[in-house]
Amino acid sequence: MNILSQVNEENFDIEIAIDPNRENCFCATIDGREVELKIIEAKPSSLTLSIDGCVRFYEFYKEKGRINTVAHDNRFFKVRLRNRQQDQLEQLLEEFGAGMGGTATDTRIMAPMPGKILGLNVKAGDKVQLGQVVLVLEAMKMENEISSTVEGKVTKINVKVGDIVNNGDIMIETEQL
Amino acid sequence: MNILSQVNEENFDIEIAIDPNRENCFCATIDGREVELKIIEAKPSSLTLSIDGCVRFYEFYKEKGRINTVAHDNRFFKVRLRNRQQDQLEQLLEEFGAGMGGTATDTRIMAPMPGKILGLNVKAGDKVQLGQVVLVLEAMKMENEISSTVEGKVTKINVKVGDIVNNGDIMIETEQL
Amino acid sequence: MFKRILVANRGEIAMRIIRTCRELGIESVALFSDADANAVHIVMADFAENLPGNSPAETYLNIDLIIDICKKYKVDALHPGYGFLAENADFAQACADNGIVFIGPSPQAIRDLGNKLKAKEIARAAGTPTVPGTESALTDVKDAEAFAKEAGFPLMLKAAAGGGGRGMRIVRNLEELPKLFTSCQNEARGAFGSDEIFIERYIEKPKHIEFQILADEHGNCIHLGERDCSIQRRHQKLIEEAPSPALTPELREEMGATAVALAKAAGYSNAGTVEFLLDQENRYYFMEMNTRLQVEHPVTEMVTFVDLVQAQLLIAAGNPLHIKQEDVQIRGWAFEARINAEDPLRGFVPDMGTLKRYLPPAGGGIRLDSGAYEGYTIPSHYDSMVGKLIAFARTREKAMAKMLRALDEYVITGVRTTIPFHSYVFKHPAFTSGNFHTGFIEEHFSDEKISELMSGSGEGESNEHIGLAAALQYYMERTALITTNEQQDEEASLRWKLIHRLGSTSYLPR
Amino acid sequence: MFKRILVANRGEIAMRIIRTCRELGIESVALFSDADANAVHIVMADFAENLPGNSPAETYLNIDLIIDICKKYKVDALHPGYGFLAENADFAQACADNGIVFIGPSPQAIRDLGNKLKAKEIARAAGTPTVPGTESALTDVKDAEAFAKEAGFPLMLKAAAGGGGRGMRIVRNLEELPKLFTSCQNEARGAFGSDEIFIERYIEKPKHIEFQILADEHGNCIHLGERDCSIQRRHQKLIEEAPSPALTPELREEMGATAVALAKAAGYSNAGTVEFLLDQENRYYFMEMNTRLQVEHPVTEMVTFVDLVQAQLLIAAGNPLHIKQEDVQIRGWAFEARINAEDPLRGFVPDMGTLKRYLPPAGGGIRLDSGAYEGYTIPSHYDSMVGKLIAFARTREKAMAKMLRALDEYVITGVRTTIPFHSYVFKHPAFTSGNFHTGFIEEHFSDEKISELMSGSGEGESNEHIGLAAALQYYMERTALITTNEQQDEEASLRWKLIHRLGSTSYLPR
Repeated sequence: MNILSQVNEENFDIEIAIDPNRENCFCATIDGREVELKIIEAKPSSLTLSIDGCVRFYEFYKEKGRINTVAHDNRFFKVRLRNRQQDQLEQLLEEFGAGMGGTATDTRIMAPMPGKILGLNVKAGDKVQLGQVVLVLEAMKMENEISSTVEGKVTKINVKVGDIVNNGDIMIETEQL
Repeated sequence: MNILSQVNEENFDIEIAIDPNRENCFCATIDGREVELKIIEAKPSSLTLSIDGCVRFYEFYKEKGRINTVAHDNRFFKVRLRNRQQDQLEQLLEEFGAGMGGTATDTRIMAPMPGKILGLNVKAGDKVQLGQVVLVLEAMKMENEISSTVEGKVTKINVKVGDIVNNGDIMIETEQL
Repeated sequence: MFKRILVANRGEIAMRIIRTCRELGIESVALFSDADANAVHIVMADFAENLPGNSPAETYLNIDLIIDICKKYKVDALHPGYGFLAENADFAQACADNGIVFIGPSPQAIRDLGNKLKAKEIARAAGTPTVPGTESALTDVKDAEAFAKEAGFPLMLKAAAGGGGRGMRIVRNLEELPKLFTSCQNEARGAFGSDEIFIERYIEKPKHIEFQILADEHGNCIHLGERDCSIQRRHQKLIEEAPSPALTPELREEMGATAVALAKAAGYSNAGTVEFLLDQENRYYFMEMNTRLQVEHPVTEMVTFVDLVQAQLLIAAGNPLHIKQEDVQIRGWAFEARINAEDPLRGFVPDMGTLKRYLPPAGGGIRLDSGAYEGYTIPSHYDSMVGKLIAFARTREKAMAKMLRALDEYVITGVRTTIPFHSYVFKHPAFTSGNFHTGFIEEHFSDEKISELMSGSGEGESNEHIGLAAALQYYMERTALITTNEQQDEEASLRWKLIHRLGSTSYLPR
Repeated sequence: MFKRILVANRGEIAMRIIRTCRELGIESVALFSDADANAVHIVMADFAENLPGNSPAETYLNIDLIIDICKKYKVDALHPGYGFLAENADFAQACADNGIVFIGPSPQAIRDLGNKLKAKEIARAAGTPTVPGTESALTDVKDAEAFAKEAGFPLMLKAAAGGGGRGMRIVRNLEELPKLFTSCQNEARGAFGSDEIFIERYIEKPKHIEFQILADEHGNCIHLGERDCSIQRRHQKLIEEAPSPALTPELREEMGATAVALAKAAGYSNAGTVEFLLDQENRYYFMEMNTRLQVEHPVTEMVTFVDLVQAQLLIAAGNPLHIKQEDVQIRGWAFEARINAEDPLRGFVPDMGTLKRYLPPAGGGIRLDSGAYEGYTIPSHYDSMVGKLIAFARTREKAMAKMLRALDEYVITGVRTTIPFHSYVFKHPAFTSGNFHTGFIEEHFSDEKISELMSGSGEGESNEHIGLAAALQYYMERTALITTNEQQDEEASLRWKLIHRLGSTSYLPR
């Protein structure tokens, strides 16, 4: 996924994906430079990360469902994040008004990594719960159960069994109830 | 409620009831002696209490649903508790085998204070959830919503609207599902 | 010695006092307002009594109720801490009237030294240099003008009953004098209930140097060296150190002797602090005397090894001083940084809230006087101090390095604190040089600069890591790597509280 | 000075070393096993590298991997802490071979002093009194018998490569000697890979007195006074103090000079500890020399103001000693209590688990070296130490009062700890008198006695409060005053962890 991450007005162009070969690790580049990135511990709204061997704690605060502040080292950093590859619709909405942004962002289930759809557990019209397994994705030679990141009614399914998806592809769309 | 509280083999005869006049306070005697008792803070499985002006923290550990250890001041005290007034059935069961004790204890809803039944929200055969309001009790000149302390199917209701109950009376009996 | 004392205060200073009581085998009775039911000092004390309500007037300033509790628990003595009733002569008198030893000076000494004009008079009589100014209260602006024509500008108008930086006006010329005179008089009347004001020379760019003294009831008095409290923002001390980098041993001896002479002249007993201004030419002027334990007393404790609360208790119990002047040695250097919960992005208003993550610093040479813990909610009714971080080492340089290390180590989330501000100051050349005065903050830190520090602006390298961390969290939330549920965080910090109305007879999460 | 060092250890000692590095502006690289991902030392260091796996062999003892990480981070030097590889001569050699400064003595000194027979030989050559015994390894029980006939009983059989109380047998008479000889030899072979054993006189009821020494690479060597570590259970130190109540200034000077002479004779450099037995007649005998920083080093730091880790770094960087013998002053008294997570009700096995509630003590004179925090899970793969609680005051009596106060203040729930045991010892007349020897625990504390302490038996007054608190909780659960849900507690401590198998690509509560 290609993310534009803005910290205190400074922009960083970040490319991020799961590292299939190393546990808890990610393949990441920041402004084209490779970075060693590993999750040491994850809790709700906070991460302990190793970035180039530097292990630190980051806490995330949200407003209207979007991360807008990172607490780190007793400082509070203003951040703004955009998904550049996939979220053209979202960006359009964002530009039309921040009020809609929050709603628009949390209705789609995206692929966490490249892979092949092995099974689909929901169909259009179904209600899904947060954390409910919605599909099975074959990736990295394993079957991965993909849980819903959203709560709502399924409005559209963009994939079918056998499809190949890429990192960040929108697989399922929903609407809030 | 009259409770026999055993701490490290030492027995205490304790009488306890809500104090209708003072917030968070209880009327309590220990071996006949009056004690000032107030809740400063309550969390799941722990209490910060003021006992005769001495404010301390107590943490409770259970085995098979019964409190069997109190952690206090870095020590772990073995405790055993019995309700002497009401729990004759329970005591009988206890004497027949500890294995049944755990099950037997958590199926009855008792009155927390003397009062008059103003309303009943459940009937025999209903399923009740933990925390669900099951009846309304008039006490201390207020209507008090009584929540279920148990989860299960109502087997018997011992009270009807208009009845006067005493502290510790069994009002509703249930069975586990 | 006392068997049982009542501590008429809250938070870290109550804990500080209770600790010494426990070490001496003295029982302690703590007090707590409703908002302080989560405070640690009440669990630490042998007994704790609730003061219903939350406002200071209902609780920690409630003289009648506090005296009643003293009687209920049959305490021998009462320690007032700092703030609240610590410098209230009527309260000290009420204690005496009820047979309770007030751990502090006599009501008369509190009263005399609490009035700035009276205190200056005592100082002059004791031969202590004072800032040139009018010797009695002014009622007419003409008297102020007369003084101004003689002394020149800048000048300072002060409320006699003022304190903590309130009731003061700097006057730069004759034209603005009448307007400032009236406004100072009005503030004095409104804030302190007395319109007594006076005028004196304004000392520019001074250092704030204060001497800790100990006096017993048998006429013995010593000083424990000085503290340099020049780092202030809006007259609130932020960083204190002992000794002061500005004092030579000779000047220390001279000023210390002066402070002792003044305390003796005032008939002072117990612990007290004599505050001086030190000008750019190292001339010193008596400013005021604080008749209580100071917030910043730990730096003196660290460098002298004297437990000041223990000394207070011993003195109040009628003992002669247990140390002599020649026993007092300065054995190193100590700093104190006051860590406050403040939000610089909203004009430094207190940023009260719950401490989500809390990891205090520790290790050799570090002392942290604080009532905070993970999950603690800072009540909004009192001050915004989270803790006093104290660093001690053999030299000033090492103590600064230790403080910086401890500030780096200190983790607090949930509220914004002044930690980043302190980290910046302890690296600032003007601070590390020791060559600073009370205008340090105004000179080097605009509010914008401080808010920049707090938001981490201008720190290129860490911005990159922040950007990456945020992107990872975003990536995981957007893909199916993590299931976020805004409720979970709430659940993780579930706190249960007995609800007050018995109408709903169950515990509810708040 | 070094730019960057690697700390080849974990937990509190890694934190201890990193703290000094930060204060000196030296970058640090930490290591962590999988089980230590929640440890604080990795967040405190500038960098931290994972050692995959959990067993010591895979992780903190993994020489090749550690050397590789040193190279990856281009560190100048390595600090081994205590335990793990700290006294491994091959590791010290491997560091040297790879151009990494090992912060400790030379491999040769480690090797020589690691062998008890060789160490005794060095000691004798340096004129240090040693326990009378055979001077070379025994292979035949006849040689032991010959010695026994000459020296009398009781005697002690010892493995030359042994340590930490292992590989020892007390022999009370000639009859049991052959059997014990064989079993000691077998244990030596099995545990230390060498069946070298020897026999010496058994000193009854001795004190364990050790001297801290510092030696540079230029032939300078000083001692920093002694520590009394006589309070042990099964050869594990539980409480240490500095200075020792048993030593006169003259004896201190004599033993200190002896320790320095021995270190010089061994060609020793860096920090080390010379251990002595002191018998009932105040005769001292060299026992062994530990070629590393000791667990209990903070008590020496507290009373001398010397940062031992800083001294180690300066020495390893080739600097001459920054202090001279005459600069060393003992300025007060310090105790250390090792707080372990142990369950006395199950034979003192480590009681690992998650710290549910954790409130560390603080205040003047208290130092807590610990990696624990609320919510921290003590991993079961390493030792059971929760923290080292250190109390400092000007006198032994005041330091004991301070320690007791801090023990009272320390709150840990979720695991059982030795805090109640320490509280008892610090009130015990045999301990407070200072008149105790290494048999103190066995003499005064049966396992039953300790388990009684931990369960609060015999404390009448608090039993009443416990009984009442339990009754109230019971009452509230049985009536409708509280809704208990066993799940809630779980939820409150929800911890999320990325699961390792990607097969389930979501975070799950563990």
